[in-house]
Amino acid sequence: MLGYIVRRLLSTIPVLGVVALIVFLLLHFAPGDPAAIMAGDSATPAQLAEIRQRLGLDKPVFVQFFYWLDQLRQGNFGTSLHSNKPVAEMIAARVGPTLSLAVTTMTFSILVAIPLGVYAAWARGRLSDRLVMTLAVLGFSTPVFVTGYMLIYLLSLKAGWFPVQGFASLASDPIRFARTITLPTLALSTVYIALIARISRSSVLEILGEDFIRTARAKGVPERSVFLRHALRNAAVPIITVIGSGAAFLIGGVVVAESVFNIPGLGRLVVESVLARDYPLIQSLILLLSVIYIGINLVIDLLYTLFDPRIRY
Amino acid sequence: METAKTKEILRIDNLDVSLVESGKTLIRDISFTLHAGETLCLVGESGSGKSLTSLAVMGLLDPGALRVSAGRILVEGIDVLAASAEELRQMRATRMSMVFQEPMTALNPTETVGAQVEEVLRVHGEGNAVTRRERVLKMFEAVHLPAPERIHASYPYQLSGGQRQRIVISMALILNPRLLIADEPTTALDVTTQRQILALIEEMQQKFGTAVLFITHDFGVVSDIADRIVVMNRGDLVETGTRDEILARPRQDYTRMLVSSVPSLVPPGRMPVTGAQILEVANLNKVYTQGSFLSGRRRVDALKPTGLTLATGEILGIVGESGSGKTTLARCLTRLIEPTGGAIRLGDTDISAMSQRQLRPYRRRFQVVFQDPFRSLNARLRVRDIVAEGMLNFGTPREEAYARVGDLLERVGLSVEMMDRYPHQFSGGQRQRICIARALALRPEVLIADESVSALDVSVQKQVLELLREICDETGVGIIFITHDLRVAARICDRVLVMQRGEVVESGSVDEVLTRPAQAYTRELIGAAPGRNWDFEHFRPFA
Amino acid sequence: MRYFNFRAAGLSAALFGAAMFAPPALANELRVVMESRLGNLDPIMSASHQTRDHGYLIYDTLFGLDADQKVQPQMVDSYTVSDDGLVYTFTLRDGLAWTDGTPVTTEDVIASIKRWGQRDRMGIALMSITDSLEAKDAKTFVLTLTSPSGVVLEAFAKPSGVPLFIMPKEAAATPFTEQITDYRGSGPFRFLPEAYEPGVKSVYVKNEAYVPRSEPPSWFAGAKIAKVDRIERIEMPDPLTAVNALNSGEIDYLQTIPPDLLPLVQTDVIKTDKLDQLGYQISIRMNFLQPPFDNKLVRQAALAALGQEEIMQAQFGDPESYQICGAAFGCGLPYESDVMAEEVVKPDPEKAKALLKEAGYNGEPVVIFHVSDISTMSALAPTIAQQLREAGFNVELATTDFMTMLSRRANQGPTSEGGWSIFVTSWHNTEIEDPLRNYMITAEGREGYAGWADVPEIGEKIHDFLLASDYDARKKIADDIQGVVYDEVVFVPIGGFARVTGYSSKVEGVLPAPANIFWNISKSEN
Amino acid sequence: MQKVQDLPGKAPAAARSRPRSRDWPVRVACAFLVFILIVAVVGPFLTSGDPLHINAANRIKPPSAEHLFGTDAMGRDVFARVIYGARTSIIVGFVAALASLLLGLAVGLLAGYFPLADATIMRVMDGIMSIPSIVLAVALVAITGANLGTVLIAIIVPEFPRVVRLVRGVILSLRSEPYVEAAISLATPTWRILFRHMLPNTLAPLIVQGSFVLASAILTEAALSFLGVGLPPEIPSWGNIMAEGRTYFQLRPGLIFFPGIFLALTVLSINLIGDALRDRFDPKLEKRH
Repeated sequence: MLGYIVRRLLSTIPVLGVVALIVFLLLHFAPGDPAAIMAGDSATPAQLAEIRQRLGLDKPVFVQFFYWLDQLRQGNFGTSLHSNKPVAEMIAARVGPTLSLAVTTMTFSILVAIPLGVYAAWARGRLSDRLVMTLAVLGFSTPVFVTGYMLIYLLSLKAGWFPVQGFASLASDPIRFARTITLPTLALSTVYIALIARISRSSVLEILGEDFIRTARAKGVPERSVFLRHALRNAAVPIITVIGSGAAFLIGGVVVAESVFNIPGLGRLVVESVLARDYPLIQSLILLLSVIYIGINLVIDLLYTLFDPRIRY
Repeated sequence: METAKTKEILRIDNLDVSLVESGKTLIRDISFTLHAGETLCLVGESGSGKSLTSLAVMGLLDPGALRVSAGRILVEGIDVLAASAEELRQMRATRMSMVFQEPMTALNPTETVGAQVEEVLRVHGEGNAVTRRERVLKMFEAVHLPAPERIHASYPYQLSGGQRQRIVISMALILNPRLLIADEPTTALDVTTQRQILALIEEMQQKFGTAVLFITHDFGVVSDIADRIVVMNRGDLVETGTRDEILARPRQDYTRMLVSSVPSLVPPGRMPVTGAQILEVANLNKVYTQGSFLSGRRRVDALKPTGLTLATGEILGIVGESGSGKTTLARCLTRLIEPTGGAIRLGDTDISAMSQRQLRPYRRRFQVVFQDPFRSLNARLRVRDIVAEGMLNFGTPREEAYARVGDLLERVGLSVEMMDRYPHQFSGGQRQRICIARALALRPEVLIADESVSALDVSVQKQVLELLREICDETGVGIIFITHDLRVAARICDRVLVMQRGEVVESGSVDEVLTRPAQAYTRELIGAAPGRNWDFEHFRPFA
Repeated sequence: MRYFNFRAAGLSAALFGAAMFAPPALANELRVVMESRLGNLDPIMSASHQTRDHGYLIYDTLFGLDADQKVQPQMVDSYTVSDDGLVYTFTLRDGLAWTDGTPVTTEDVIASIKRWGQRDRMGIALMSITDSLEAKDAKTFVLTLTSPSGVVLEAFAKPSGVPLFIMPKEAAATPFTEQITDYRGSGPFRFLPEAYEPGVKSVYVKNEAYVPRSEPPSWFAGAKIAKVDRIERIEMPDPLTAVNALNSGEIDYLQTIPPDLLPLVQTDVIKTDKLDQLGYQISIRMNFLQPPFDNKLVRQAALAALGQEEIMQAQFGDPESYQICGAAFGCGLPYESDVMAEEVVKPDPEKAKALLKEAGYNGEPVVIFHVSDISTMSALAPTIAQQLREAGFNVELATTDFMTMLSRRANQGPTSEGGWSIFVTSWHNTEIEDPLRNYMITAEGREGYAGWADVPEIGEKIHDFLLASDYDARKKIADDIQGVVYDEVVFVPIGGFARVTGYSSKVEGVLPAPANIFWNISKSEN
Repeated sequence: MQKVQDLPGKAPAAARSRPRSRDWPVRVACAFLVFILIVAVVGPFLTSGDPLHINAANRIKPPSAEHLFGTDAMGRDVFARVIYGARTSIIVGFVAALASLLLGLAVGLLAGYFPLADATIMRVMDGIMSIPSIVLAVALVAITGANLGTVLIAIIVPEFPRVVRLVRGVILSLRSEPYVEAAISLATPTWRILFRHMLPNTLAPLIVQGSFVLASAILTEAALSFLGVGLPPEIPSWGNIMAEGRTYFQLRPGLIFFPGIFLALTVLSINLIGDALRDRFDPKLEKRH
């Protein structure tokens, strides 16, 4: 198990290397010039050249790349070109809201989606199944921002139950946290619930076709137990796989949701840093998000062992 | 005991099962009875409806797709069809239970087998956690599972196929039901394991006085265990009778045909083959290495150094149970996997170390027929193009190739008009004929038939075997015939190699090996072969 | 306060504990939302208005412009000018101190002037005629010029562009191309670097050590008294969100309410005001180096094709919210001129077509940068494009964010190689009100401001303006410049607008000024 | 994985076939998609409004007879913009889906059949896939400038590795199929095995995957445009209309809802059809992740 984790971690290195290279090349062959952005409208060409030199942007691209990697190796993520703050600090300040939103969304989605999926599998072919599943498809067919604005319109503007925007951390103001996190969580969850409910339904149905389900029925196991004890547990692996790969959707959705609900998280930082051509910040952010994604999937792989004794690492 | 023995446990009257959607009936007018302590074999080829009948008894027909459209099923006098879902659930495992074909998939892979057997007791409200565990352990002992405590805590994947089937049997019998339905319970097992499981079922039956409804396609098994036999064909009940009535004096043509198709373990008696040697294999072996450098590599000898020779016009059987290395040997010979070492001399040329590109011209000379007729044909191509592919690869003009396809189809017992059809329009046996035609198209010197008749029903199997023999005799192609079934080998082969754990344990002419086996393993195999005491072809027991 | 930290889960528990004892939100705290992000904290390096307003919070200036546009001493207590107009002697007032308690000295001031003098256009002009700049003692310094100029104090009191903020000498020693990291100031508020979260918020607290002047506050002059303890500047990228936050009392002050959203403002609890009456000038420049605008006739055709009214209406809607103005140096400002202003304002497609024909225009593409991320500019380029198309131009829009536009604009190549033809920008009127500050009129060739018009005559006239002795002379020069600029079509003004600021009725003492200033603002409980 | 043969004797397995009455949502979806396609093709003839014409005097008006969906912040007709937006979304979606499929197919064939290339290719694909697609797209578009080409690339780059994976998986499993081995035994050249025996079998999963890529591409385009890093605002696309309507959402919710509903229904239809195709071709096909 430990050996497996070590091997998995080692195997992520080339992947991260690829990510780092892609991100780096992407940024450095792009037309944007951070110097111009920093100096503003009235800077002269000479002034810009001087800023560029100071930032090291005049050096060859590969020199910059290896310098960056070397710094990363030492745990130094660099300094934001724009705000002059350490990148690690800026990211750390933004992690809280994003993490809160991701955790509430994931929890809520799983709690709603799996029962929904199992229910649909149980009611397969019936109207309620069709309704749930069509709604599920609608769920991931509707962009997060459309859902978000729909919720704002109905629940904030019309009903007045929730604030239109904003974020408060759980620690500083639990009540305001609950009020501000609800709508973004709902908006993001529609996609996630849809994905998980669908996979829950189809994998439970698939498991229901397995021989051991017939065995269970033949030994007089009640239907309820057939579904929950035998089918659901065996369907767990594809379900958590989707929860893991859905994390990519979630990260993307967070970017949009943070923009809609004005939540100062990583997603908004991505957009801001991209618009400001804040190279060290963008590079670290994308790398970080990739690491999170890879990390989630590693955790998912390890979770498999919990649900399927056949999987051992 | 005598009264208990005659007690009627199962009664089926005029049963019809049909598709919910189309209303098409799949089985029609089935009636039979089963008494306590009796073993009734329900026999038929694929599609005969024997499994449907058993599922109908258990109330396990998929309600979305199938329904009982007529008839009555009584288990110990209780009408299964009239029972509520809850009553039916209560009856399962207590009055009637079932053992399925695939022990690999019949158990929940994510729970320990102990818990799964205990669940039977739990859902029927038997005892408490402690007594349940004790009962299960006792049952494990009764079905001769070694180290019951360890098995109890094992997951299915940690057990062998035979052990799993014992688990399923203990699950089925722990509440001592009066009716046990065994649906091809040994088909997926090796013969030696099959022998043991059949013995176990019989032992349990003796012990508990259970009535057994045994579903099988294998007349060998039938001849070994049946008290009475019900023969089914395409949803109809063909004939019912005692074992001897059916096997020795079948009244219906279908039954006659079916019984007489069953191969016997006694070879027909062949002349030794005197053709020139066309293939010589020496020290051929295959080693797999598993794991990575971090976890430590492990060597697995899938095939230990093996030699064989093949002459023109000869059929060489390679017989063994699963894991014996016979398929690895076949795949090495066909160079579908790379052998680790050794030589494959085709005429004068050693093809064992050639690159795939170098090998290509030699491919013409050795051809393969695979096991699964449904997957060995590209479903998107017409038969004409499938059979002509090899010829076109070797530069035969298209017109000429197509003309030869017609001849080949006729030769394998199909007709020229079938050229333009697609594979799905053919039955399994017909497809296997197409595969043979495809292989023959290149006029190979060696034909490797890897379990080529294993997936076929017994009547079709017989025809295909005859076809192969004819072709061999007619064209002089040497055939390496790989099979797990000694009876099949006995019927067709000139010589046999017996393999076990990656190596050849015995070889010789088929008569020698089957009638005077030198090795204990060979003897064990022969002893385990079902139906070896019955001469099906002549409707009589061997003397 | 952050909730989860990716370094250690344990930390969040500690933070949670700390939160139990976190002080309640201060009653005396002003929550402010500005129009766009505060990115750069160095008001000399960056000419961004957000950075400038950040500067006004924490720095002070030598002189300040008052509401009558008169230069008033601010950090300076008194000054003298020699009779030949070459020697200026300034004395700092008493009690000036940095936020760490050290006194403000002339060394700090001279270092700040020198840094500014490398960066700001007016500063550079001033330095070009500076002979020496020396400290006489800790409170007195002397500026000696090589030729007399009437705009020295105007430069020192320059309210926008790059105002001369006085920083500690340690900070001022930073090259102007690099951001300062020392945020000490001597202004009415103190910046809290540790509470600064870029893109989220920045926090200022009252500078207790600040000694205000005694005169009443007026624009950038007079008493700058901090009347709230704390200012939290929150970033809200979406204006609609911000308007809702203002209505609900989540924030107290919203720098800009888009005119279209004014109907949403709840006037019972929110006051709205055009605090900055001077407003902005929107204008365009063309690329003189590449076809088609290397041809003067084509440029004149474009000038004729454009009409201010439609463009401004498309952008701002309500006529109350914009201004039609054909003056290069702003309307209602000292150097307003009507030379050719009528032609600039009114569209004349027929004349444009005629000029195009005369110029032999062959449909060379006109590439207009379309800045999409600034809401006060988003409709400008498309409407300009529509007007040019109607006159027969072949127009392409190149969509970009403002920041990228700035860098892409540096490309002097043809449009087929990423070059451009027209860009749109806006300047505060205090940045264009005379020929010395105004970048749009400059025509210094390839080394100059984007557009690269090369009209030496303009440069000469600007120099004359610097040296001219009185207003009348300067006004005459400014009129001449406007005539040349419009004839060559160095730039075209599109119109003017002033932003509407909204603030809670709990907030009092909001002062009008051509920048957003936060001294004198107090907040009541209800 | 060993595939259990569905022999006719195991008839209950046929229970997986569904009752026909389930088909109605798919039929409605097909009808709607056809409707949108028609709108995309002939839409411009349906509306007299010019989606680009700025009418400064007629800004952010509510729906009326003249302007069915009202006007936007530049006085442009929203109905005309939504109609033209259908065309944009459909074109972007189809081009991106087609390109992702072709690229993914080419690379997937390579990776699946040639073990030497496999490891390298899959590492690169893993790398691309581990970057959240919206983030990658935002970076790509913001940095290389907003135009149709870069938006397409921004959609294709994160999308095609999924196709690569799919094709590679199919090829890998087909490699051990007896009929492919039979072809190898018949000395069939590699290219012929790839194109004649394997490629046709990737088509069904590709078509299914294609429908999901199509849906995803349309959504991504909208999301990018919404974030302000998508197509140039001048091109009417559903995402752009919504992005521009954001500020006025409270005054004119229709600026978000009209294009939003069209977008959601279109994507919904495509997904429903994709699901139906998947169920038809192979119920065990890799689930949408």
